[in-house]
Amino acid sequence: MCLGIPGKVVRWIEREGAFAQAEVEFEGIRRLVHMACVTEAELGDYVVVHAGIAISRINPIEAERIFETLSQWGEDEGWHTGLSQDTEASP
Amino acid sequence: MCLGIPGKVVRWIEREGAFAQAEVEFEGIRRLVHMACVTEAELGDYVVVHAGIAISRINPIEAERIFETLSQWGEDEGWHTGLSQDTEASP
Amino acid sequence: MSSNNNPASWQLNCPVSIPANAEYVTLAHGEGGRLSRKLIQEHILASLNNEYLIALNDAAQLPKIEGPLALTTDSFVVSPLFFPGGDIGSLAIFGTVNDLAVSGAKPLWLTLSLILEEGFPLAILDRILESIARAARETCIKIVAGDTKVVPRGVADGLFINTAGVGELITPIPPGPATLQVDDELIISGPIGRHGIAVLATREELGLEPLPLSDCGSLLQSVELLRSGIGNQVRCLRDATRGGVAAVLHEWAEASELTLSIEERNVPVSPEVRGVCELLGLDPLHMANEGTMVIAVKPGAGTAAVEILKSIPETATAQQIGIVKSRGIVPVTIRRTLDSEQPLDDPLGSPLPRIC
Amino acid sequence: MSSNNNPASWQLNCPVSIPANAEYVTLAHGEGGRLSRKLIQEHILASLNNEYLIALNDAAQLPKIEGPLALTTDSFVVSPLFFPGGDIGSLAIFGTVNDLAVSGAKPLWLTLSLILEEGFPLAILDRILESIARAARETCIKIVAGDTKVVPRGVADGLFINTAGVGELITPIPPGPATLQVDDELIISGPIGRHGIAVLATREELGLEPLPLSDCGSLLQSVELLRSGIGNQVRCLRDATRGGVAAVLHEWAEASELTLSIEERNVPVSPEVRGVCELLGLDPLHMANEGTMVIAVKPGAGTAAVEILKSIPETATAQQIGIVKSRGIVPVTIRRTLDSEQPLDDPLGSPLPRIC
Amino acid sequence: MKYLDEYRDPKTAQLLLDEIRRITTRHWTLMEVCGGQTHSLLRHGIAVELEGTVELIHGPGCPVCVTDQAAIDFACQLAQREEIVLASFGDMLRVPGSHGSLLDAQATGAHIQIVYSPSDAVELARKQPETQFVFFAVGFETTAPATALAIKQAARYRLENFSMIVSHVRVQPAMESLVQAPENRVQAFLAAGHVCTVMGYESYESFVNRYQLPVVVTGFEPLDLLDGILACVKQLEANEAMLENRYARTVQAAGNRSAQDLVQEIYQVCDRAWRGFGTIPKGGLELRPEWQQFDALLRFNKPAIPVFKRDECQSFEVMTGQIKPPECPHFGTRCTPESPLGAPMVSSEGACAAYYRYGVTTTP
Amino acid sequence: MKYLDEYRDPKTAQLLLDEIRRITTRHWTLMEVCGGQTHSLLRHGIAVELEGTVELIHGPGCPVCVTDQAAIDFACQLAQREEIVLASFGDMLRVPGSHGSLLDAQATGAHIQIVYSPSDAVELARKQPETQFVFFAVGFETTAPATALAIKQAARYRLENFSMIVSHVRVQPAMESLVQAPENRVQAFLAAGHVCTVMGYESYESFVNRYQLPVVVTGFEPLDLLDGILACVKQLEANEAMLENRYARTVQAAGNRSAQDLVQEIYQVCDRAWRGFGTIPKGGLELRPEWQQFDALLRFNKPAIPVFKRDECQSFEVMTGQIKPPECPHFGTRCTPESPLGAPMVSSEGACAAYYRYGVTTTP
Ligand code: SF4
Ligand code: SF4
Ligand SMILES: [Mg+2]
Ligand SMILES: [Mg+2]
Ligand SMILES: [Mg+2]
Ligand SMILES: [Mg+2]
Ligand SMILES: [Mg+2]
Ligand SMILES: [Mg+2]
Ligand SMILES: [Mg+2]
Ligand SMILES: [Mg+2]
Ligand SMILES: [Mg+2]
Ligand SMILES: [Mg+2]
Repeated sequence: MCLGIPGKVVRWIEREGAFAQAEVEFEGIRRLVHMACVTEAELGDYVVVHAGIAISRINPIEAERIFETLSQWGEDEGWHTGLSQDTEASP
Repeated sequence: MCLGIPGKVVRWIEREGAFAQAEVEFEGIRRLVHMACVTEAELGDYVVVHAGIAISRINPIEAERIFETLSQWGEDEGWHTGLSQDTEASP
Repeated sequence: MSSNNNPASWQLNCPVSIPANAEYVTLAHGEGGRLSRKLIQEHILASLNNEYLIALNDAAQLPKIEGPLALTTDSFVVSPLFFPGGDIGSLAIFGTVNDLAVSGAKPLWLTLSLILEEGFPLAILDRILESIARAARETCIKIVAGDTKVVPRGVADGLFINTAGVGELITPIPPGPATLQVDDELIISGPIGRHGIAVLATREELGLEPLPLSDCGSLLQSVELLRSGIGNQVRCLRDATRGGVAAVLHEWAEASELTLSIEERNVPVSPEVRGVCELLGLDPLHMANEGTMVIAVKPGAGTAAVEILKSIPETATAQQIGIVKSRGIVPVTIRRTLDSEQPLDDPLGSPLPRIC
Repeated sequence: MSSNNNPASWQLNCPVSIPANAEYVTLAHGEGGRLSRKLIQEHILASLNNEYLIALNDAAQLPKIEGPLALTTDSFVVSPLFFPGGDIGSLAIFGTVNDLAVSGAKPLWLTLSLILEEGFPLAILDRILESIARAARETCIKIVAGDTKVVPRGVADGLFINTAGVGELITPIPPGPATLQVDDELIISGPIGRHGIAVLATREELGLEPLPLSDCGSLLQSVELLRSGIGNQVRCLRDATRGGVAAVLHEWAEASELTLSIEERNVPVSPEVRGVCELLGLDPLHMANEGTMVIAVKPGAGTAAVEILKSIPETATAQQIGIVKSRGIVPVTIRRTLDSEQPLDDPLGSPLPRIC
Repeated sequence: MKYLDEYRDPKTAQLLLDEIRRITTRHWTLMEVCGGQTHSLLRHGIAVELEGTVELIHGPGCPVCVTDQAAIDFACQLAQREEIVLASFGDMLRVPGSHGSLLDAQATGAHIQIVYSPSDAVELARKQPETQFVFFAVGFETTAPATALAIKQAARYRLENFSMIVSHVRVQPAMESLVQAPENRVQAFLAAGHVCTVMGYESYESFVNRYQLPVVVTGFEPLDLLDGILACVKQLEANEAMLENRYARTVQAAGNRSAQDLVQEIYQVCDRAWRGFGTIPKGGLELRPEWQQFDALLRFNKPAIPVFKRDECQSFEVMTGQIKPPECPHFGTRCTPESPLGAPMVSSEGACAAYYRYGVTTTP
Repeated sequence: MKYLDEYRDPKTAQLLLDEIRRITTRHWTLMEVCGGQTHSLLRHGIAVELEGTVELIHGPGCPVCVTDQAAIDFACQLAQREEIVLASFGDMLRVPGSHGSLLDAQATGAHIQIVYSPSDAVELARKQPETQFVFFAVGFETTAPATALAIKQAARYRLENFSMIVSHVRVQPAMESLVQAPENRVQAFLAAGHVCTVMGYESYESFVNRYQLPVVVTGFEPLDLLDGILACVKQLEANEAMLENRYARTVQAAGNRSAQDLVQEIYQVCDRAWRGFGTIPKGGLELRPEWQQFDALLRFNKPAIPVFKRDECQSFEVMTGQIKPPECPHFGTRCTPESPLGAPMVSSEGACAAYYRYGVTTTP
């Protein structure tokens, strides 16, 4: 459940209150998205949109983490051991 | 104006009051006709129907008069003279 | 205004009673997936199957035709869907078969396209499909391609049908109304106005009883008899559908630039049609027919034409109704009570019942 | 609920602005009398005239065809009538021309049947007729017979169109999906789902910008190129309309009793369609196309087929998307992220936007 | 059909026609009061056959033609309202108001239901209690009993969703205003048979005496009309002015008393605007105060909608016999049944439509 | 698409899959709480690839599947009313109520409008003030901020024609009732990533401690799921029970505070009937008293409509992991997406539909 799709904030329409809205782009298609819950997003940020409202700003550093981990595995080839250390850092 | 079509009363549904109705036949087709204004009609009588209500009972004797007059003209051949006497009886 | 909130609320006038838990058409039936195929298999093919239709291709593959082709189409939007003497299904077949027949073609193949309103009861659809199948059998025509669309509730009136027909033109092809000549004779194949009156009386719930029967039926046999009997004498034929006989006469007068002249006393009108027309202030010559045609034949051929038509029950009351004259002031004239010829009006819009 | 009380209230999404005192269609335009003829003369013939249609007969009289015939029909009920990339008029022509083309026929003649809702603005009708005329010119097809019905306000959704098409089957006729063999190759002629997404986004007013363009267009040239290039290698072709590519693959799997297997990564999807599908939880393989086809060719012929298609702009992004396999448990499989083949669902009903 | 077919017998008609021609010594001008008579005279070719013998001019007797434009506008306006269905005789649907006809309104979303009888509208209201049904009550004294009965039935059913736009008109005041006009050239009247069926013809006694013009109550079939014309011509030739009843199979001197009582109970005489004529004193019927709960005007408090009268239409001149329809500059050009400028071009009873329909496009 | 495509990379997925297989020494049973995860696991073939390694059973996380039948019946009933348009996410349209689904209701005349966002329904209400718009507010904590915002907007516009059927459900109470059941065989949870996006995951601490089961916050794309599964398996193999966040690009420990405030302002926790589960204490959200003017239940005083629950559906067993959909006796026979017996066969998130759609018709 709860289809949440990442889109890029390309234009703020209204930054405050219950009618806060921004234009958000999904692969070239734009839609007005309600931003009342993610008022801190900046232009160019990606937000997760569910049912027409943004529920989260995507953290680009966290987004890379899985690939970094995997690339480390790739480098040392004995990556299985390294995995548990890296991932258990987050919770 | 005022299309009035003769039809034959074939069945009484209700003889009294504002809802007086009879089945009236027009060349094999029957329709319920409001009879509040012609409650005296008998089965077999012809009534003139306008906008779904009977407004008159046709007098069969009067209905023949024009043909009687004309047939008299036919008989005496000098019928033009006879015409005025016959017709001026009615008003 | 209250709207139709249950599936049985169309003006069906259908003899089938619909159980409360009846199955009905849904939008998904028109979306090209599993339910579409189910509808086609279990309902449409169940009634209409033949060697061409079964392939369910994008287009039917049909054998070569020897002669030139005739091609026609009509949509059927009649309301109510069932009326005394027929239904939208038989109408959709006879209408297109008749158009091919009067054009001088042997009807061969039909396409059938349904536009269904969401919520339409499948039991009613089956009934109409059976009627289609019956009419197709009667006229020896095959339905070889089809289409089904479903539109949301409120966006169509239950069911619309389109048929397109292909026929082979058979010599002699009636040369058409532009070739009419002075003294050509005009014939009507049966009593007029029956379809228009049947539908009007049913639709408007005018409380008439018995409802007059539509003439909805095939003209194939009568056209074939005429063509085999006096084929070279026939100028043109036309089924007198919307606009009635008056519209056909006006179109022919326009095409030929002559005056068509008829006698009211010779025009066959059934007593019921007569009665309803008088009551509602309508002219039978303006009312639609769906199994009755106007025929023009060369001078002197009228009697033979009427004789031929009278030999089968469908057209037993055929009559010569008039002749073609050189062009007068008006395109179509009618002689009623007195000797003088009066203009016959070209119908304007749907005939409305009136009290004035 | 408030209803549409002015003639400009249809979901037209039409670029023509309608003046307040615009002329519109009335019931009388459909009644076969003077106004019907006026509508035909001044609007329909004004756009679509040709030597066959001008006769305005009950059926068009057409020349003899040399080969066997193909016959097809479709009704078009799209809402809105205008959508990015096309309109109901161009759709009605391309849809039927494409069905003839993918069946192996040279499209020759079309019938055109309009069901108009009372109150429909004549300016919009003219606009759609022009679009029909343009599409007919582009595909060199003649509209030779027609019909116009008008239904009362509220009984249809502005305009429905039916077209039926006649074509001449040209050897080699693609033998059809029943002849599919293991290792046959499956090709798609262009990016998928564009029509379905364009119409959905426009109709449901989802606030998307820019609206994705429909692929509404002719497949005639691409089919001709394929047939002239590798005609003997083609098993079957199908324009992937309602139900999308998934529905075509399922029909072919059913007809051949084989399994059709595709690779998601090879299926071309335009970025906009991708974006809308992700946002609304839809699968592009289920969305309708109106100018994109699936092709099956004999083993090894896929590369040649793709080459040929890539030679013209309309199909420049053609791709081989899969192959035919012996029958597995499921009729259609797709390989997505992982190596295992997953069943590809047959669409059920119209795809609905969802949040779950 | 009995009582119709025999009155259309061509041989008898020819006899009467010959007799009219035989006794006519000079040009007489008669007015058939009723549009139905106009229709029949043209449809059966009687007007043509009598050309040069008797000139027939058409009276104001087409209720469709004389219904005030403002009433049509009001009907259109109500029909446009979501909660209202306007019920009407088919006749009124094509008559142009200031902003189009009821058919035009329907084409842009208004709800209109054709009924054959006003009581049918009452039944509709009974079956659909959520919807307001407004019946457009037009017509002469002939039709008033039917609409009065509908009111009584609606009251009996205690319907709160039925009302009427009452636009009935009365024939005799219009005839009075006509003969009083300086342009009047009518020498005798064929009185409207079906109005007399309801109202009788005793009230014409004083009219005949005052204006010294023959009045002959006349029916609608060819023989009836020829018989009525013959009676008129005979009086004129004899320089007489009498009241005669040539439609005695249907009309009695006192009319239909039950029908009159019904009309009397529901309606009262009022001044009324006639289209083309202006206000005619005592020219209409309106609901009595005790029935005003059925008055659509009061129920749906009519806003003052501007009426853009189309002055080009010469309907007054046509309906008072000053010109024949083809003499109107718009006849057949700017004004046709497809696109009528005025009401007389619409109804099949309207004089202009009758002339257009029957192709009489030039003046005699 | 950025943040989607990279998480569907086949090579990386294969790496993760290999690693899961490599470290797994025995049969583990995980539950993916969210239907979206079920969908993704089947769509991308992950469940198949892991057969014999890790068993994935589907949790109660499909709001469509657990929405009470009575709420659907009420929605159908309102949609049938002439003055009401029912606005809904597309998801709810095919779910069977006692007398059919909303699509069935539409087919018999009900007015239903699909919307993508609850705020779109507010806009519709603003544009059509004559029509009552009722939004069917279903969904977990993820969706509650969107519907709460719609209420605030409607209040700001002072709309009197907007209301909601509030049928929100809460995930964690359902997980509690699940692990407390004697039949429970879940050994670790993939927590629903988007619910946690809103609510955070701190509240799972006590859950993990109480039941000693690993809980891993997990996303929806193949790499996310494989990563979450790997984390679970590693804990299980190490005999650990910890709370982990493997969806950190989107989920923060405290969740989205603004969204929580919004939900808090409009809603309060309540007991709620879950379809298939019965009443779950604190299992839902309802409008706070100060917003009750927007409660469709109060506005259209719901009559007690009989709910004919279809007991044949084994949705409880399916959604609590006791059986897999193909083990239901009706699966694929009496119960198909064309004609579903129960809700899980309807939504593309529903476990039964997902199994049917992706052709997993036999138990592993
Ligand atoms: S022809 Fe037209 S404009 Fe002239 S009087 Fe008649 S209705 Fe009026
Ligand atoms: S297969 Fe159908 S009946 Fe069985 S649990 Fe799933 S939804 Fe319920
Ligand atoms: Mg035709
Ligand atoms: Mg025809
Ligand atoms: Mg089709
Ligand atoms: Mg309907
Ligand atoms: Mg097709
Ligand atoms: Mg196709
Ligand atoms: Mg036609
Ligand atoms: Mg519409
Ligand atoms: Mg209305
Ligand atoms: Mg409703």
